[in-house]
Amino acid sequence: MKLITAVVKPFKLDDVREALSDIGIAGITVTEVKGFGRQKGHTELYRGAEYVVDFLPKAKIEAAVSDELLEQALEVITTAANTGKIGDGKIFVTNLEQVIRIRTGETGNEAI
Amino acid sequence: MKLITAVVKPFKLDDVREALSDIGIAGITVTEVKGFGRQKGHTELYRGAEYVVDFLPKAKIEAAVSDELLEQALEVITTAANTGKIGDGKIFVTNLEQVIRIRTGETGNEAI
Amino acid sequence: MKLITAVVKPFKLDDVREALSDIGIAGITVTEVKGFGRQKGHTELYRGAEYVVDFLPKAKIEAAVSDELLEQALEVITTAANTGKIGDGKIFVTNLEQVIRIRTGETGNEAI
Amino acid sequence: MEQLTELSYALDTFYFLICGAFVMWMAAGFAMLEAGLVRAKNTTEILTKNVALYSIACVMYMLCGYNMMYPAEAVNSIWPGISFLLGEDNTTVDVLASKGETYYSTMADFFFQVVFVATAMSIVSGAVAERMKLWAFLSFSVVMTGFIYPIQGYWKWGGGFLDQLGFSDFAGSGVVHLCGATAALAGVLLLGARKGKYGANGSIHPIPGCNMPLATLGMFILWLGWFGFNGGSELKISNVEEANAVALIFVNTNAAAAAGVISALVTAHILFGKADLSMALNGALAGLVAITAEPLTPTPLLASIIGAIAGIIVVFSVIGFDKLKIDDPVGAISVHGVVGIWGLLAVCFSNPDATLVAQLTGIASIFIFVFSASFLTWKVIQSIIGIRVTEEEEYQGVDYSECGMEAYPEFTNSGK
Amino acid sequence: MEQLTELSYALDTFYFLICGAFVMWMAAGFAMLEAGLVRAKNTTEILTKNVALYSIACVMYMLCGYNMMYPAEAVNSIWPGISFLLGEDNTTVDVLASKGETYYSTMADFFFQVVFVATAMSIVSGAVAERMKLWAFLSFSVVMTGFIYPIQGYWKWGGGFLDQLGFSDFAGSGVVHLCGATAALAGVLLLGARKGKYGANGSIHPIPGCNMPLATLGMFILWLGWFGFNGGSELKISNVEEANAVALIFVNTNAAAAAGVISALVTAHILFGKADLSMALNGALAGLVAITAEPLTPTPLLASIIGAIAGIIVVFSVIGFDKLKIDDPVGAISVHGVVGIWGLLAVCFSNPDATLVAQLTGIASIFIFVFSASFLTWKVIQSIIGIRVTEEEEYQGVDYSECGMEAYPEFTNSGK
Amino acid sequence: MEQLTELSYALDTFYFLICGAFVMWMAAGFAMLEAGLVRAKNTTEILTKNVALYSIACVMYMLCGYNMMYPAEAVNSIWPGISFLLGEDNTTVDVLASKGETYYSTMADFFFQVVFVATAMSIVSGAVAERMKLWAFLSFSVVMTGFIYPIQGYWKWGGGFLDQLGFSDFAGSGVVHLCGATAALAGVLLLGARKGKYGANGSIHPIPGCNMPLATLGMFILWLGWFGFNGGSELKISNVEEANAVALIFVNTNAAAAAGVISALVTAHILFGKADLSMALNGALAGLVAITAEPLTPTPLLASIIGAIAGIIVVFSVIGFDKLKIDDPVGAISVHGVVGIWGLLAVCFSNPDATLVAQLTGIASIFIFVFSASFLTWKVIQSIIGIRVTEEEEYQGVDYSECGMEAYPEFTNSGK
Ligand SMILES: Nc1ncnc2c1ncn2[C@@H]1O[C@H](COP(=O)(O)OP(=O)(O)O)[C@@H](O)[C@H]1O
Ligand SMILES: Nc1ncnc2c1ncn2[C@@H]1O[C@H](COP(=O)(O)OP(=O)(O)O)[C@@H](O)[C@H]1O
Ligand SMILES: Nc1ncnc2c1ncn2[C@@H]1O[C@H](COP(=O)(O)OP(=O)(O)O)[C@@H](O)[C@H]1O
Repeated sequence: MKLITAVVKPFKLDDVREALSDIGIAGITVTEVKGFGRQKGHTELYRGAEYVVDFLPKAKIEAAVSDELLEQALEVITTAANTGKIGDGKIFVTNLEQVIRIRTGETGNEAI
Repeated sequence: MKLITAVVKPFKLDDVREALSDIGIAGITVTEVKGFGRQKGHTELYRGAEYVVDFLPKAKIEAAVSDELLEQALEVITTAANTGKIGDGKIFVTNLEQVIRIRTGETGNEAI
Repeated sequence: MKLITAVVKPFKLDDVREALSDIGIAGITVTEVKGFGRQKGHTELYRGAEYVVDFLPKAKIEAAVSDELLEQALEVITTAANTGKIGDGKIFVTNLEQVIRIRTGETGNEAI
Repeated sequence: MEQLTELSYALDTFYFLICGAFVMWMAAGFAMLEAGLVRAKNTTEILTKNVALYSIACVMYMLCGYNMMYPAEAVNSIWPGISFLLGEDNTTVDVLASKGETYYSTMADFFFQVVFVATAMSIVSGAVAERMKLWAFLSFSVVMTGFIYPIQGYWKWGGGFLDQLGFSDFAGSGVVHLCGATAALAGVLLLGARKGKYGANGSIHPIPGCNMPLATLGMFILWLGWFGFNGGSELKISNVEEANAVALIFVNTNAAAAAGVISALVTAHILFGKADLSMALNGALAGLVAITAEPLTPTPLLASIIGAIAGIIVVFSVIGFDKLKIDDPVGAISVHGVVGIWGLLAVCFSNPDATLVAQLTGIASIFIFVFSASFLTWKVIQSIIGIRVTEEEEYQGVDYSECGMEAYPEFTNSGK
Repeated sequence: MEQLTELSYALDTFYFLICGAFVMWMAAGFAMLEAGLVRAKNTTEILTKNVALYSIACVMYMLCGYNMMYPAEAVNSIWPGISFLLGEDNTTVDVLASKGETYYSTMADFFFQVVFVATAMSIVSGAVAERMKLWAFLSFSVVMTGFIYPIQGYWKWGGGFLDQLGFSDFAGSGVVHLCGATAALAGVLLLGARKGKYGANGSIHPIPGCNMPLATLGMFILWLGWFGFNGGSELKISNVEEANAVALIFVNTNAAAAAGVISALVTAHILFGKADLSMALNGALAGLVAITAEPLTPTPLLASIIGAIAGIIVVFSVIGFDKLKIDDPVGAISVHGVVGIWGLLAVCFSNPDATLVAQLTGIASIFIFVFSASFLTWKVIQSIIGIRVTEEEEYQGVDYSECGMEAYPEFTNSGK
Repeated sequence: MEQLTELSYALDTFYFLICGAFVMWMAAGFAMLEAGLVRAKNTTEILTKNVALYSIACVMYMLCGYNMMYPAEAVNSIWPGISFLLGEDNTTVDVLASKGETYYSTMADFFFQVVFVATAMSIVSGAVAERMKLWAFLSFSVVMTGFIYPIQGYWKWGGGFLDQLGFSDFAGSGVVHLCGATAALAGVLLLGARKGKYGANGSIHPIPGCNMPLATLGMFILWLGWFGFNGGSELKISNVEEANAVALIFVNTNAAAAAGVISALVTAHILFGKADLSMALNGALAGLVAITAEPLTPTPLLASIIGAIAGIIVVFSVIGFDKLKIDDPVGAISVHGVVGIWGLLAVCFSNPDATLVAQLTGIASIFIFVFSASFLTWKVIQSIIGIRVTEEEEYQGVDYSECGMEAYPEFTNSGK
C-alpha cells in the first residue's frame, strides 16, 4: 500500500476529490497548508508600508491506496490539479507498512 | 522506528492522547484536518438554499515510536478512538529512517 | 529521495526557511500544528477558574529533498531551529518513492 | 400658558422616547455580550434567541402585558386582571385640563416599558445558553413577557401590593433584573450544566467565550443603554428639579458602573493574579444593576461605593455558583440576581423612605413568585417539547441543530 | 411669548438633530450587516465602500443634491433645476415673524436629509458586493447621491409632481428604499452573479456570510436608527399632538420590525425546518421598510400586521430572486425594493388620503426613472473603467485586488 | 415666565446629557478601533485597558479632576488648587434668580466633562498597545485623568491663562486631543517600538490589525459620538441662535469627517495604488479632530476643506512617524496630535477672534506641559514597576501575560 500526498491549489481540491472518487478512492484526508515554492506570494499594504505575504495557501490531500491503484491515482490527480501555471503543486508517494480501520479493526487493503 | 498517523474523531483526541501517554508515548503532533470517507457530512441552510458541508472535521495525530512500541501503540489507539460508528477513522504506519531531536541533536530511538 | 518533516517553534519558521533556501531547497510546505511533548503548555484563566492549554502551537515543515541534500538539510534545520530550550522540536525522515510535479508531469529528482 | 404646557409635554415625551431608544439598544448589548461569551458553534443560535425574544416581548406586551402591568382598573392588589391592546393617547384637551398631571404621551410610556420587558427576558437567554432548545426558549419567553413579568411588575410599578407596602425599586433592580435572573435560575436548575463543564471530582472546566471584543462591545452598549434605563425612570425632566434629578441619575449610574469595573478587576487580580476581562465586564454590569434600585438619592461617592461593592460581590458570586455546579455561561444570575438583591438592600443607605422590611418583602415576593411561575412554565414546556438538546447536538453545537447555519463558517472547522 | 417660540424652535431643532444622528448611525448598521454577510476575503472592500459612500453622499448632497431636492424655485414639477451649496440659516427675526411656520433650523434639516441620501446609497453596496470594482461603485455613488436621488426626492418631498398627485410616502419606503433597491437592481443585472453562485442545472450554491454576529449587530443598529428615520420624519414634536404622533411612530416602527422578525422566522422554519437567522434579520428590516411609508396612521396592531406580512414577503422574495438567478448577497433588493412597494401599497389600509392610483403612480415613476438613470450611469461607467473585477481577482477576493489589505489576516488563510 | 425659564433649563440640561451619552459611547469606539488594529494575541489586554481607563477616569475626575479644572476659586491662572468631590446642584431658586445665567444642571456638566477626560486618556492606550504593562498603563491613567488633563484643561476652559490670552479651542482639539496625543508620545518614546516592527536597514514591517470590521465599527462609533462632543460644547441650545449654532456644528462636524475620508482615501490611492481602509478610517478621525477646534464659525464648505486637508496630513504623518521609527499601532499620535495642531491653526481661517500667536502659544503650552508631566510620570512608573513587558511575553502576546485569557480562543492557535 502507498500513501499519496498531493499539495494542490485550493480551488482544485473539489476536482481532485471527484477524480479520485471516480476511480474508487473515496477516502481522503485534507489539510490546509501554506506552500512555498517557485510561485511567489503577493505583497499587501498596511498603513502605507508594503509587506510580502510570501506563502500561498494550498490544500494537502492524503490518500492511502493499494499498490494496484497507485498509477491510476497519480494520473488522475495530475490531470485534475493541472492548470499549467506555476504553483500547481506536487505529489509525493511513500510506502505504507500498515493501515488499520479503527471502527472494525480491519487491516491492510481491506482497511483502505 | 515507525511513524504512526491516526485520523480520528476530534472529541476522541484527548482519550487517544492519554492512552498513548499511558504506554510511554508522550510526544505527539496534532493537526486539524478535514476528512472525506464513507461517513458523510451534513447539509446546512443559508437564506433558504441548502448546501452540503461534505467534509467532517477530524484530528490527525502523528507519533514517532520505536519498533517495539508499535504494536502496543496501534492497539491503544484503536481502542481509545473506537466508537463503533462510521467515521471512526484510520491509522497509517510508515517507516521512519531517522529522527532527530533539535534541541540536543540526539538521533534515533533516543530522540523519540 | 527523502521527505523531511520538521516540527519547530513557529517563530523559528522564517529562519529555517531561509536556511533551507540557502542550500538550494526552495520548495517547502508548512502546516500549523499543535505539539504535545515534554514542554508543557500553560494555564489560562476564565471567570475565576483555571484551565490548562496543554498543547503548544508548532509549525510543521515538510520538504522533499534529494538523497544528496539530505544530510546538509538536516544540519541546517537543526541549527536554525535550535534555541537550546525544551520544545525545540523534532525532525523525521521517511523515504520518498516518487515525486511528481503536477504542472509539468516531471518525476523524481527533477520534480523536487 | 397652554403652549407652555404643550411644550413641556413635548419635552417630557421626547425625553421618554430617547431614553426608550437607549434601552431598546440594550437588546443589541445583550445579544453581543452573549454571542461573545459562548463558543463559536453556539453563536448563531444565541443571536437568533436574542433577536426573537425581543420581538416576542414587543408583541406580547402590546397584546396584553402592558395592560396587565398598568391596569385601568385592577381586580385586586395582587391580580391585575386581563385586557388587550393599547388604548388611545392623551388628547390635547385632556392634557391641558390635567394641570400638569398628564405630562407625557401614553405611547411613549408604552415604548419605554416594552423595552424593559425585553431586558428582563434577555437576562434569561444568557444563562441557558449552549444547551437549551430554541423553541422551548421562545415558548417560555411568550409566557414570561406576556404574564410573569407584567404581574410582578404590577405589584410595584402598577400600584399593586408591593408599592402599597413601601417597597422601593426605582428603575428595576428587582422588577426587571431580579425577575429575569430568577426565571433564568429556574431554567438552569431544570436544564443542568453544559456537558464537560463540571468534572468528576468537583473539578470545574472553564469554557471560554469565543469572542471577547464582542462581549466588550455588548457591555459598552448596555452601559450606554442604562442611561436611558435609569434616566428615563425619573419619568419627567421638564423643570429644574427634575432636570437635576435626571442629571444626577446619569452621574450616579456612570459612577456605579465605573466603580464596579475597578473593584471587580482588582478583586480578580488579587484572587487570580491576572486582570480577568470577563470579570471586569461583569463588574460594570453589576455596578449598573446595583444602582438601578436607587440611582437618585445617593451622592456620586455613595453610588461609587455601592457599585464597587457590587463589583466585588459579582466576582465571588460567579465563583460560588460554579462551586454549586450551577452553570451560567455569562454570569447572568450573579450579575442580575445576586447583585439585584444587593442593590435593593442598598436603597436603605440613602433613601429615608425605604425600610429593610419592605425591601426584603419585595425581594422575597418577586423571587418566590417568579421562581414558581417560571419553574412551572419550564416544566410544562419540558414535558411537551423538551427543553434540552440531545448530547450529540450539544457536542456538534446548537447552531447546526437549531438554526442549520454557522456563525463563523470560515474561521473554524465546522461541526466541531 | 417670543421666548416660547424660540424654545419651541430649539426643541424641534434638537429633536431633528438627534433623529439625524440616529439615522447617521444607520451607516454603521449597513456596514456591519454587509460585512457580516460577505465572505472574509471581501470584507475590507465592503467596509471601504460603506465608509466612502457615506462620505461621498455628504459631500455631493452639500454641493448640489440638497438644493435640487428642495429647490428655492423649481423649474417645473419634474426638473428642479440646479444650484450649489447651502444657504444661511433662519434668523431669530424671521423665526419670530413666521408665526410658527419656520420652526426648526435649516441646517438641522440638511443634516437630517443628508443621512437619508447615504441610506439610499448604502442599499446598493450590499447588492453588488463581492464582485464590483471599488472605484466604479464610488463613481456611481457620486451620480446617485448628487443627482438621481435628489431628483426623484424632489418629486415627492420637494413638492414635485408626485406630491401634487397625492402620492403618499411618509418617511421614504419609496423615495429612499425603493430608490436604492432599484439602483441596486440595475447594477446587479449588468454585473451578473458571483462566480459559483448558480450551477449548471438550475442549482443554487449558497455562499454563507462569514460573520453572523456582525450581521446581527448591523440589524440592531439599523433598527435603532430607524426610530430617527421615521420618528424624525414627523418634522415637529413641540406640541401635544406632534409629540403623540412621534411617540406613535416609535411604537409602530418597533412593532412592525418585531412582527417582521417573528413572521420571517416562522415562515423560514416552516419552509426549511430550521430557524434561519439570516431570514430573521431580513424580516426585521422588512418590517421596518414596510412601515416607513406610513408609520403614523396605523394602530400598533395594524403596524404589526403590516410588518408581519413584510416578513413573509421577504422570505419568498429572497428565494424568488435566487430562482431568477439575480444574485443579491445581502437580500437588499428584496428587503428595500419588494417590501418597499408593499409598504407603499399598505398605506391605503390606514391613511384615508392615500389612493391606490397615486401609490402605483409613485412606485412606477420612481422605479422607471431610477432604473433608467442608474442603468445608464452603470453603463457609462462600465464602458469607461469597467464595473466587474476579473475572475482571478474575484477568486482571490476583492480585498486584495481593490484594497491590498485583509480584513482578518490571522483568522483565515490569506488569498484563498 | 418662571416656568419658561425652568423648561429652558430642562431642555439645555437634557441636551447636555444626551450629548454626554454620545461622548461616553466614544469609549466603546476607541475600544473597538484599537481592538481591531492590534493582533489577536493582544486583544483582550487592549480591551481591558479601555474598559479600565474609562472607569478610572470617572473616579479620578469625580474625586478631584473636575474641581481642579473648574475651580470655585483658582489659586492663580496656572495652578488651580485642589479640592475634592462634587458639590450640590443648582436650586430652583438660584436658577430663577440667575436670570438665565445658570441654565443647566451642574451634574449634567460634570457628566459631559467626565466623558471628555476619558476620551483624552483613550488616545493614549492605542499608541502604547501591544507592549506596555497593563498596570503601568492604569497607574499612568490615574495621574493623567486626576491631574495632568485637568490642569491644562483649567488653563483654557476653566478660565486660566490660555483663556485670558485668547487661545481658541472650541471643543478640544488641543485640550483633549493634542493633550492625549502628547501623553501618548511621551509614553511611546520611553517604551520603544514593538519587536519586529523596524528592521535593520531602515525597513519597516507592517503589523496588520486582526479585525478590520471592528476597527471600522469603532470609527463609526467615534463619528457618532463626535456629534455629542462638538455639539454639546456649544453648552446651550434653548433659543434660535443657539439651536442654529448646534445644528451648524453637527453639519460641519459631519462634513469635515466625510471630507477627511475622501481625501485620505484618494491620497492613499495615489501613493500606494490601493484603497487603504485603515487610512480612510484615520482620515475620518482626522477630519473630526481638525474641526473640533472650531466647528461653529466655518461654513460647511470650509469645514469640508479643513477636514480634507486633515485627511491628507494624517496619511503623511502616519508614514512620517514610521520613518522616524516612532511606533504607534493605531496612528493615534498622528490623528490626535498632528491633526489636532492643524485644527487649532485652522481656527484662524474662520474665527476673527483667534490669533495665530494665541493659537501657537496654546499649542506650545499644552505640548510642553503635558509632555514633561507625562514623561516624568512614565519615568517614575518605569522605575518602580517597569512599563514594558518582557520580550517573551510580547512574543506570546500580552493577553496571556497580563490577562491570562485569549480574545479569540477558537479562531487562532493560542500562544502564537
Ligand atoms: N521540495 C518540496 N517539498 C515540499 N513541498 C514542496 C516542495 N516543492 C514545492 N512544494 C509545494 O508545492 C507547491 C507548488 O510548488 P511551486 O514550486 O510553487 O510550483 P510548481 O510545482 O508548479 O513549480 C509549493 O507551494 C509547496 O507547497
Ligand atoms: N484511503 C484513505 N486515505 C486517507 N484518509 C482516509 C482514507 N479513508 C478514510 N480516511 C480518513 O478517515 C476518516 C474516516 O473514514 P470513514 O470512511 O468515514 O469511516 P470508517 O473508517 O469508519 O469507515 C475519513 O474522514 C478520512 O479522513
Ligand atoms: N514522538 C513524537 N512523535 C511526534 N511528534 C513529536 C514526538 N515527540 C515530540 N514531538 C513534537 O515535537 C515537539 C517538541 O517536543 P518536546 O518534547 O516538547 O521538546 P524537545 O524535543 O525539545 O524535548 C512537540 O511539541 C511535538 O509536536
